[in-house]
Amino acid sequence: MSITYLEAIREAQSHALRDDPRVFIYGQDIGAFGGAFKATKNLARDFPGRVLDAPISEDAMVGMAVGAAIEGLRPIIEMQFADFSVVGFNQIVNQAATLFWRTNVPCPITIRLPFGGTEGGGPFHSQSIEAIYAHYPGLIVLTPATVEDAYSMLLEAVAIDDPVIFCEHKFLYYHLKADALPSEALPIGKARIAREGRDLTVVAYSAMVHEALAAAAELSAEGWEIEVVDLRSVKPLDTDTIMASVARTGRLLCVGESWPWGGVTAEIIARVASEGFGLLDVPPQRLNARDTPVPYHPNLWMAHRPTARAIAASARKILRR
Amino acid sequence: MSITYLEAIREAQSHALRDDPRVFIYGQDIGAFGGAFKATKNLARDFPGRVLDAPISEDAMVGMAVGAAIEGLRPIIEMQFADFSVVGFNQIVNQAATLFWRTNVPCPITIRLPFGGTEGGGPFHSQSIEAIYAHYPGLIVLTPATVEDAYSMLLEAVAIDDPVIFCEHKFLYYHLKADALPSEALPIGKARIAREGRDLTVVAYSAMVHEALAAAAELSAEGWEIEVVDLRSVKPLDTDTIMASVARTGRLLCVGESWPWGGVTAEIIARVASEGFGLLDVPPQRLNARDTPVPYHPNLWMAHRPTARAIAASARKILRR
Amino acid sequence: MLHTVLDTPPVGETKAARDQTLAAYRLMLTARLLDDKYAALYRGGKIHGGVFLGRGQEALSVAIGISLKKTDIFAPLIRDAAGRLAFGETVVDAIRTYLGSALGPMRGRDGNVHRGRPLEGYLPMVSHLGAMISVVNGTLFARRLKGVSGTVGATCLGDGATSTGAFHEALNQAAVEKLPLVLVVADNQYAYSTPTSRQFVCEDLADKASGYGVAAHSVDGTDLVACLKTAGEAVARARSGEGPQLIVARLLRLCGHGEHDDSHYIDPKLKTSPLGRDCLKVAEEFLLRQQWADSATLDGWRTEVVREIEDAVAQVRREPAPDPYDEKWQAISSRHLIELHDEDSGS
Amino acid sequence: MLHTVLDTPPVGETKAARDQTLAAYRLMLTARLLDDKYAALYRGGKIHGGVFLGRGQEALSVAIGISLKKTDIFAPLIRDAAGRLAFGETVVDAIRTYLGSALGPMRGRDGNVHRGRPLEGYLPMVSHLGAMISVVNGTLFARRLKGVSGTVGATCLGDGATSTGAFHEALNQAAVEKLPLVLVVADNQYAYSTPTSRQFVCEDLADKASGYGVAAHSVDGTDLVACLKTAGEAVARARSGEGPQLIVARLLRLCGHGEHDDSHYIDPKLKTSPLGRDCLKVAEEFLLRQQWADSATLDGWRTEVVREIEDAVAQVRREPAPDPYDEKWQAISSRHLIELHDEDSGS
Ligand SMILES: Cc1ncc(C[n+]2csc(CCOP(=O)(O)OP(=O)(O)O)c2C)c(N)n1
Ligand SMILES: Cc1ncc(C[n+]2csc(CCOP(=O)(O)OP(=O)(O)O)c2C)c(N)n1
Ligand SMILES: [Mg+2]
Ligand SMILES: [Mg+2]
Repeated sequence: MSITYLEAIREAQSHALRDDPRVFIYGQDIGAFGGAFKATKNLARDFPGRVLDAPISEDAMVGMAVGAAIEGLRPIIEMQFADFSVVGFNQIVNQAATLFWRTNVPCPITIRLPFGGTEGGGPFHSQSIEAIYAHYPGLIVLTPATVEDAYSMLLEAVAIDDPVIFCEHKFLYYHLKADALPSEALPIGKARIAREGRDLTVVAYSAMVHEALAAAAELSAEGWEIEVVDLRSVKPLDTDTIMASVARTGRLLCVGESWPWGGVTAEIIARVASEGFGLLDVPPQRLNARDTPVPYHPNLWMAHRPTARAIAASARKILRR
Repeated sequence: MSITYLEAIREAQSHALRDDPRVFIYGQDIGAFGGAFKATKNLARDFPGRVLDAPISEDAMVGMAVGAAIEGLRPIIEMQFADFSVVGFNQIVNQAATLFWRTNVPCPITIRLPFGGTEGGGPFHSQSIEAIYAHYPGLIVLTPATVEDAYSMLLEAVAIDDPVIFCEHKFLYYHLKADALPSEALPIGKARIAREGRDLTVVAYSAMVHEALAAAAELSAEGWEIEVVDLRSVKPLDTDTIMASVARTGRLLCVGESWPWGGVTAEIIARVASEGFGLLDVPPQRLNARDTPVPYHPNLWMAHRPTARAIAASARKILRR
Repeated sequence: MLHTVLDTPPVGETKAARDQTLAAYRLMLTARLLDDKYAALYRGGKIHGGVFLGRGQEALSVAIGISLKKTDIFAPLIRDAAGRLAFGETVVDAIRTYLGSALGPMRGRDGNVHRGRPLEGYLPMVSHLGAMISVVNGTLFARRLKGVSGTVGATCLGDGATSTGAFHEALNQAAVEKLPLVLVVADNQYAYSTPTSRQFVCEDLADKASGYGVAAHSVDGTDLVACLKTAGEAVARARSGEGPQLIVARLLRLCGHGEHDDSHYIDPKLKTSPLGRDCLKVAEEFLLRQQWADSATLDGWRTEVVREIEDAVAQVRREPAPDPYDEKWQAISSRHLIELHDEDSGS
Repeated sequence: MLHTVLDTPPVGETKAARDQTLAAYRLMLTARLLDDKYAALYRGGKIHGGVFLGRGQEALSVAIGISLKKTDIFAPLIRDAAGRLAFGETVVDAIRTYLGSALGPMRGRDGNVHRGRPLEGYLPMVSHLGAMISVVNGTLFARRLKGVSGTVGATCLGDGATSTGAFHEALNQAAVEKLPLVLVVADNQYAYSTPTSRQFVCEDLADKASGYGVAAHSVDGTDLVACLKTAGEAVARARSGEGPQLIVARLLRLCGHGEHDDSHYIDPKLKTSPLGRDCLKVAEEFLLRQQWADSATLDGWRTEVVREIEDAVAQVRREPAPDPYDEKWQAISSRHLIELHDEDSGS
């Protein structure tokens, strides 16, 4: 048996619907059609009345989920693309994210965002906008990089009592396969050492983990041992695991597919610089996408986001210091 | 004569309307009423047909401005509170911010956001959300801290060819006074040394500049000389001025009124750590608001955001290392 | 689909109608006096931030609040002091929120009109206009999914807020899902300073209903009896499965947008027009005319309510303010996922 | 305010009508053949990303495009290949954007239907549905402020996109400002896979107009002649200062949402209903019946257009792709404010 990242997401939802009557799914074209990416294929059939097509109304979709959560349900919202979630931004950051703090009533909703770049996606179907959600208090922001995590973290996202922004990378949907679904998993909030190494810590998340691993493989041929940390969750951020890795390697490179101003890479470097300054042998570095919208043409797109080659090049510079 | 920060904003708009027929202003209650904060007082009278009340439609307000900009005009949009700008978020980050890159046609709009905390403002009238705008490519994000800058930077914002998010601090509106309007000013993109010192660089912006200056005054009584850098603009960010200051002091504290995850303080520390690592004698530190919505009650609010006292306390810790 | 209550039909001298009207009046009076008290406290500098009153909207607001059952859902807006009381809010809870008491439902974290008790079906508004409607939809959808029938969800809005995209998406969503939503629009002629002519073009906001495929009810918002009838009917129709009900009431805001606003911009002609009638006086005159109450009784009520409010204020002012050192600075409920930031300010 | 073209009125044998109809038909044909070509290129793996066709919507689309002057504003949507051509887009520009040529208007930065030339009044859509309407409002507002009169702005939308808050805010804004906006809604029965029953409840989307105080026009979207008449009237009324015009056309999408979609979910009954007629065939039959053209002429046109498209594709495929090393990675136009990031990727 072999299962893709996308199938893992479908399976997790199927599992959640089966085990917990409080779960339902709401999103555009997710019913009979099974979703733009087929992440809910057959679920409307298997769970009648609990997998519903939404109108093109992202604001109302999220508001509806918050109301259902107040009533004790556990909605999953599928945004057709992460890029469209900003139409529901107000409800996410001001309604869902503030509810618990204001009222002591938790808001267990999961918002699934198919995010990240693919060839030919262009400026409005490629965005990586985890940082704008992580900036607001009250949200959990998850970025699974593996088939196993896509499955187990989505299950956990639905189970926890807070609003979760679940960032599923569209490039990984079909490209990533595993042999089987996991039976156990690291809890949310824990990063994972995706590859051990002693020369340099590369911190990455989502699709960039695989670029980092490819870079590490390339560099190992040159004699370098790169440690790759897969964040898994960008909020909360597992500073301990990062710091422990940097303590071993003394060198840090942070890689993100989103834009350079602010974001995950800035947050990590700020934390390591202020809390683990002494661990650093050389200046910590970051690699992000370029500061423009995500381009349509693959030639441009490949130069816009960090690639294994770019990561390896940055790593070499750090290693040679 | 004495002029407040708020009056400076009004004067700048009056000046822009007078000098440039392409300028108009659009926002809720800004016409005859002169705006919720009176930032457009009498402007509708003085410039008939060019200062217009908008319906409660932040999305359409911004979209309208983009269309007018395409036609060569220079709209100023007033959001009633920064917090409500997220209703127009999609138009700001996906329409205005991408126009030039997609089409080579510039998008000279200025969006004024009355932002930041005041006593009793609460979770939805106090937000500091400069970071979410700065994260997106294509936007200029300004945060004037003085009456002079409120005036000159707003004039420059209207004059430049790109979309500007102009963050005006509501706490400064009435609290800050100057003797006269400036006749010349630093250009946008240049930070300002608000106070010179050799022991520690405190980087701040908007209202936090004044908290930092108060902390510096307090610490000078203890024999410390604190250099305070007023960023003025958070995107672009004047890394050179910051770096030069850190080169002198060897110590860095970044202060922001917004939430701790990501944001301006993370971006600055990430830059200094990666580009100016060797300049730092001790770990760079940050001070932000707490990671919750902004509280209503003044007791809580004062403990939520950084204050002069909290800045002084953080500074002492850094200075004693 | 338009149901208009053009004139005030004589209400049968049934005991039920009489009792409901009297109860509604007393709640209106309480709301008005509470508003007066907020205004006084505000002028005395005892309230942090803004104060938003419902003067002139009590009849409409109380009508919807009193038409709901305690098991229904209610998401009031800024001018709904009366409806809140009718739905069961205590005077003490209201004052606690305005004064920021640590014992209030919002614990000083949020204030003034931003209050509620979600687990009791009483939803606390966020400031962003239009944003509560879809939340009410969600509670109704959830009840249906849980197999709980007979719930109605009501929420209130101003004329200005009909210009928000949130209003549109949510009313349409309710129509598509055929939810038992009652959406009450108080067309009080202004959104802050902005007259309706800068807000919409249709003759009557009820004209919007057919475009959503929902039922519409127009009512004179200055007339308590008409409001009770209309709200009662709309709630009943929603409860019986007829889908969303849009109530549009025309009236005039008899105060500033907030207490900081002298409302000089309000057209004097409107003030002297039928829209400018004070619904509290109209209701009082009605009760006296019907001989459902005499002046002495109503004066007695006023005295009682004033005392109740004064006592509540006195009590709340002795209550503790929130203490930043005791405060849990945690925006999420999953304790194991909370990050503590070294650099947190304060303390 | 509802103007319905129920039947296809016999068009007077005036030369103008004949010429316009023939021109419109040829543009429809070009759009259809262009769409066929995209589909072929897509199947051949020559196109990156999605391909979105306008099959079945050419009559409506061409009608609005052809009714505009070159000095008007047009913001088409995904299914408007025909309207784009009618407004003056060249076949080469269209193909360049689909193939990502560096010489196209979007220079490979954006692709497929996301194209335009803003300075020529031809606005490039963002993907977010409903977002272009208020942008068109802004151009019209600007013209008015600049003292330029007589401009009309048209934009297109699907049935599904009427559920967006952006649609609501913008149509209302246009009504309040009384802008010469023509909003063309193609009710093609589906939004992606979602039938209109999950999108709205009103009988006809034109029912929404009265709630906005704007004029409405319903039209059979499969009938070119009706579409030309309706679009012409709506544009004329907008131009003469009568404010926003909402056109609602009923028709059926004769393809998948995109070329990746086999549209198996489309109700077969709809396909055989009058809505399912192919507007290109209907127009062709009309032309032949009227003897405005004979088959040979139309066949000749088809051959010419196919050649034009093939030539354009051949040309564009030889054009340079964008080069990341030459690319200016600058999202703002103020050069002095551009920050170069050391850590920029690529290169
Ligand atoms: C989305 C949004 N934009 C702006 C505001 C600021 N605001 C608060 S109340 C108000 C006017 C509301 O008018 P209306 O809806 O008519 O209600 P009324 O005050 O008349 O009861 C405005 C503009 C807001 N709360 N939310
Ligand atoms: C705000 C937003 N949400 C979701 C989408 C994804 N999306 C693209 S096209 C489409 C369906 C559009 O349906 P309709 O408006 O009827 O137009 P049609 O495709 O039928 O021409 C959807 C949901 C989007 N583009 N924008
Ligand atoms: Mg109002
Ligand atoms: Mg459609």
